[in-house]
Amino acid sequence: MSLFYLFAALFLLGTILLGLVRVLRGPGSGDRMLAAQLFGTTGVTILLLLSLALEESALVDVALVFALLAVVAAVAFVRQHGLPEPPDTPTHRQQPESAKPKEPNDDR
Amino acid sequence: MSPPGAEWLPAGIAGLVGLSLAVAVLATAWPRQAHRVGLLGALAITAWVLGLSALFLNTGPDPEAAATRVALGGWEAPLGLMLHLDGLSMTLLVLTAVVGLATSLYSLGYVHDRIERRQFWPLWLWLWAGLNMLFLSGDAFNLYITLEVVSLSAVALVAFTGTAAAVSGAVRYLLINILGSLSFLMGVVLLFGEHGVLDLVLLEARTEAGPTERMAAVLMTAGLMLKAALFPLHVWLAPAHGSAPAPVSAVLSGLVVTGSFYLILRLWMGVFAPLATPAFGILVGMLGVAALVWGSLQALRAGRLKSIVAYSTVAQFGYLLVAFPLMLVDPGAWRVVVFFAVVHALAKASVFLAAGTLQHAAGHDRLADLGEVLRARPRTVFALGLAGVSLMGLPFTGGFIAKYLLLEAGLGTVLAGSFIGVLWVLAIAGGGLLAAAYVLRMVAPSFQRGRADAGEAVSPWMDWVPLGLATVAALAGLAGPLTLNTLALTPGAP
Amino acid sequence: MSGLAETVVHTLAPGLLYPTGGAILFALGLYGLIRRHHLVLRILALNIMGSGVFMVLLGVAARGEGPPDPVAQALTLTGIVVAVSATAFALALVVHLTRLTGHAVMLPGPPDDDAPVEDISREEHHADGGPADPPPDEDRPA
Amino acid sequence: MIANTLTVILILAGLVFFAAGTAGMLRFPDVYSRLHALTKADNVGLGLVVLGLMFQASGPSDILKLLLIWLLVLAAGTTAAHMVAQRTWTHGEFESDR
Amino acid sequence: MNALLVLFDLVLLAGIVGVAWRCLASTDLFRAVVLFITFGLLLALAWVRLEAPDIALAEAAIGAGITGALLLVTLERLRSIMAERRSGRPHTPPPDPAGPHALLRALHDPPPERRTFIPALTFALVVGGLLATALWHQPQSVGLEPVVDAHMDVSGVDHPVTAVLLNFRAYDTFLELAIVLIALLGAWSLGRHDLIPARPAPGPILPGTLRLLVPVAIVTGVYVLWAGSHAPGGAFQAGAILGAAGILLVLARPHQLPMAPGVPLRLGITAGVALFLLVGVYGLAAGHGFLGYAEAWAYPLIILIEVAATLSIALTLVALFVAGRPAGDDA
Repeated sequence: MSLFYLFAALFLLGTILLGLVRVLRGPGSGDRMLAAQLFGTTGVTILLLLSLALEESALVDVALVFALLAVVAAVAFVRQHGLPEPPDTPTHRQQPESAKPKEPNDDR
Repeated sequence: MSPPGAEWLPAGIAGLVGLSLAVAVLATAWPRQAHRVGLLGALAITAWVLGLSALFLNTGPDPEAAATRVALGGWEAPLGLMLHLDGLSMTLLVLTAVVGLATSLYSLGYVHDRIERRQFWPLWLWLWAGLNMLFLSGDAFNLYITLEVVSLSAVALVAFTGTAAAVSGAVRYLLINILGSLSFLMGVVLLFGEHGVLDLVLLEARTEAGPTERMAAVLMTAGLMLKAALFPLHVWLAPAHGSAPAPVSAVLSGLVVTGSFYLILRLWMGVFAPLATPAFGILVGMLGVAALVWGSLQALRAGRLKSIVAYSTVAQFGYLLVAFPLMLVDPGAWRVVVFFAVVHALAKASVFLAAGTLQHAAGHDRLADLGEVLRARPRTVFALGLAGVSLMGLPFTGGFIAKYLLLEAGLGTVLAGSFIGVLWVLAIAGGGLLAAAYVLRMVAPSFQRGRADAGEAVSPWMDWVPLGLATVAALAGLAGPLTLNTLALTPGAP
Repeated sequence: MSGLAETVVHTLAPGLLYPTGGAILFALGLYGLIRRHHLVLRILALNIMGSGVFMVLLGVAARGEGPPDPVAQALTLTGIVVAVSATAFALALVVHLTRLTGHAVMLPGPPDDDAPVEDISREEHHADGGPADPPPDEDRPA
Repeated sequence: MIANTLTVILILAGLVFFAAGTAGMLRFPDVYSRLHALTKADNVGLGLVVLGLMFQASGPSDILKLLLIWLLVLAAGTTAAHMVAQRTWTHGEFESDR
Repeated sequence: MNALLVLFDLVLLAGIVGVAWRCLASTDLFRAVVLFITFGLLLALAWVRLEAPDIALAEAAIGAGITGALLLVTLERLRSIMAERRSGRPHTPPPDPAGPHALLRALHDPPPERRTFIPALTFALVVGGLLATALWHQPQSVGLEPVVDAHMDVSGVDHPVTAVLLNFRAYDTFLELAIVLIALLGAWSLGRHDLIPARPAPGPILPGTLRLLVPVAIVTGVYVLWAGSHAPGGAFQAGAILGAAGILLVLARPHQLPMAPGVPLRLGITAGVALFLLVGVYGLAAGHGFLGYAEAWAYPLIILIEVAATLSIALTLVALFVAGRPAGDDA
């Protein structure tokens, strides 16, 4: 049985290495970020499979921490200033900060 | 019947570590009063170190009885950490206490802005605690950790002025420090992999001249040479020390760089003793000569006062490298090398403090236009000259005793038939002349006639502390025999 | 035939494979540190060297049949936390350096010693720790 | 014995979805379609693997922990997909190498 | 089974070295950071293969949670500083004359010139080669595992790594907490530039997710801290998890951060170090040696120290992420 888990983990590791092509080639920064997100999820799955293959129940905690913190990088990525926001984007509806004292989405 | 004070020595050692950490933690937790905590802490640590040295000296002439090992938390060597006090570390602890107290008093006057005081003092006290722990540590991995404590706080202090030159010097210094620490850590990992033990004394018993020890020796020595800015790897020193605040550059040039040299000496006398071959000694000696020549030439060429003093650090450290081959031939010479490092640290610290006072008074430290301030501030110039004289090694100063003993050891090697010894003798004598050149270059404007303008008002601390430290550096010559027989209390030294 | 497979599996045991991987990472990080000039890349190179050292340490600890050596794991944990704090401080310094000089590249070449030095003991030094008004440095071309 | 075969089947199904997710990420033309491939892989792929592993779990606490991991990955996947899509929509053309 | 494990190791190591090589060779910094995040993930798998779940937990919490976000925000700060310089704000040095795309220049490092290729390559190969040969010649030495096992009953905890960290080598752990504190003091001494550029992504998704994730992260952190005494876990992993949760909150805040209170923040970051020192000095006075515990009191004292250390590490990591001295500190 543990042979099968190890084979599955090896297969998933192969998909991660394959996915690296998108990180290297990905034209936009969004492509690279989504590839990192997929690697995070695949990493969680490999850890779960290894926890059974190596009979080490502590690896489930490691998988839990990975699942928990996968979102931090994505939120940091989005919090980027970049160039001035193009005027026609549909999400560009905020009033300038000075006009409206409170941000709507953070004081609920 | 062991001498009366002996049973208090282990508690004293652990207490010193506890006290210096307590002062640093209190200053961090209470920033508003950081400068007062710093002053009281400096006095307390200095008193504790002097008391410890008194206890240590009267535990008798036999080095085995004097060298004390304290098991932290009660766990013995292979498992737990051991603090290790012997003649070598005791001497450097006293040196750290003296220079630390002087720098703390000087900083009271130098850092007087309310906000900056809160940032300066905690970092400075952590640096001092790190140095005390570095000299007491007896475990390989613990050396890495204390080196990190010293390096990070030193880099933070170099970047303290916040100008472009200071921050870029600090970034370069930080990268080189991290590289040096990683190389040192890889050496420790190799030794741990081979012998499974981390304690230095246990390692010393187990090491022989195998491939692992050779690679570990290369990695650890290269890492420490990076941190001590010894010749081939010295490029970071001038911008970092030149642009740091005066008390920081005094401590950096005096203590932090000497600490790295202490570690090289401790490793090559203990763990890597079987690897020290004459060929290696000659190579290190050649590096020393190159450092002497290059550092002195740069010092003669530099435009700013602090740059001159920073390059003179690189040059004077050439002496310590030149002394390596002497140590291989004449086993007793290592004590002379340490004594020279002590005197150099005292003199260099007082020169940097005096340079800081002059820079504060004049608003800049370009040597060309410092004439008026030099002429108007006799006390600071006298301090600069007195410490410079000790750097040069004129008679009756500490520097003279150290260089005289070095020359003695060098001539000893020549008589013992090694012709390369002549090069060492020439290097030691020539180094003194070059030092004379750039010290006089610093002091010369005050002899010319011209306007005397005292520049900005300087706090009394900044006026008198450089003079006090310079006199201590000069009088270190009288303490020569005391220092040399303290150093003799080091077991396992050749 | 099984003898050969046995020796291959023995030599490729984690106790030897991972230390070799660690040595490769150490050398790779050293190469990257020398070659690249951008400070963030140099900080990444130092982190990769650190991971190489820890891989050697844990690889060495995993030798032998019994459970791995807990002292080595404790040292690695200490090393990782030290590496994170040194990296965070280095990144803060790099951001501050870019704020002052406009670029985050540490070009080799001799440092200019005679750059103007600000003295914090002077009056006009700002209270918030920053310099009074940063001297207008010319931008070094890329 | 039944549990083992069930686990094998479910994990193999999960692997298929992961492979599909990676293949989608590599071959799809733009960011938004790649995001679909990515989120399918971790929702269903991980879900099937977790389901398969539940049969091997020794106690209820392990089953609940596996379920929690799956829920967290779901939350992370949706948030990240939304963030990346919005970022690409507003700043995509400025940041692409092309 | 053994052959498949060796294959897994080989593929994993090839992946790690490949990712590291491409990360250092990439000219675009954002690609280097994403590759570095992947490098951290693969490294955690390597620690799992070396039977070190504690280190895998720490690598996961610190690599995925803190280093990735820190690097991305650093790139962002470099970009916004260049934008400020381009827009000619009064307090910044004159704008960079290299043209409109200076913004991306901060995140683009031209490939290094050819002449340093040969010397750097040979130097790295020599160091790597010597290191590998030294490692291959080392005998199979048994580490300190039997010694630690012999003293486990006296150490007050059941998990050997925690016993070594907080009892046998407590001095190293204390200095490690001090190093995290010194890094923060260094970052604070640079000045009060604590703004995180740009506003969070508009829309309800981010606050909604945070309301789900942050409580779970806090519960997980406390669980990992508690599990440290008998299973992999402990103060540093828990501190890193709580720190990552704090970073999530900071990232979701609007432009300006709330006025961090000066004194409580200072006491919070020094709590771990101060409590550890108090216990150490008490141990010295009570005759167990500096940082030593009486056998009966070992477990409660270790848990007390771990709680304070977790709090301090979490606060310090969030403050290092913000990397500017809070205004409250200068009040």
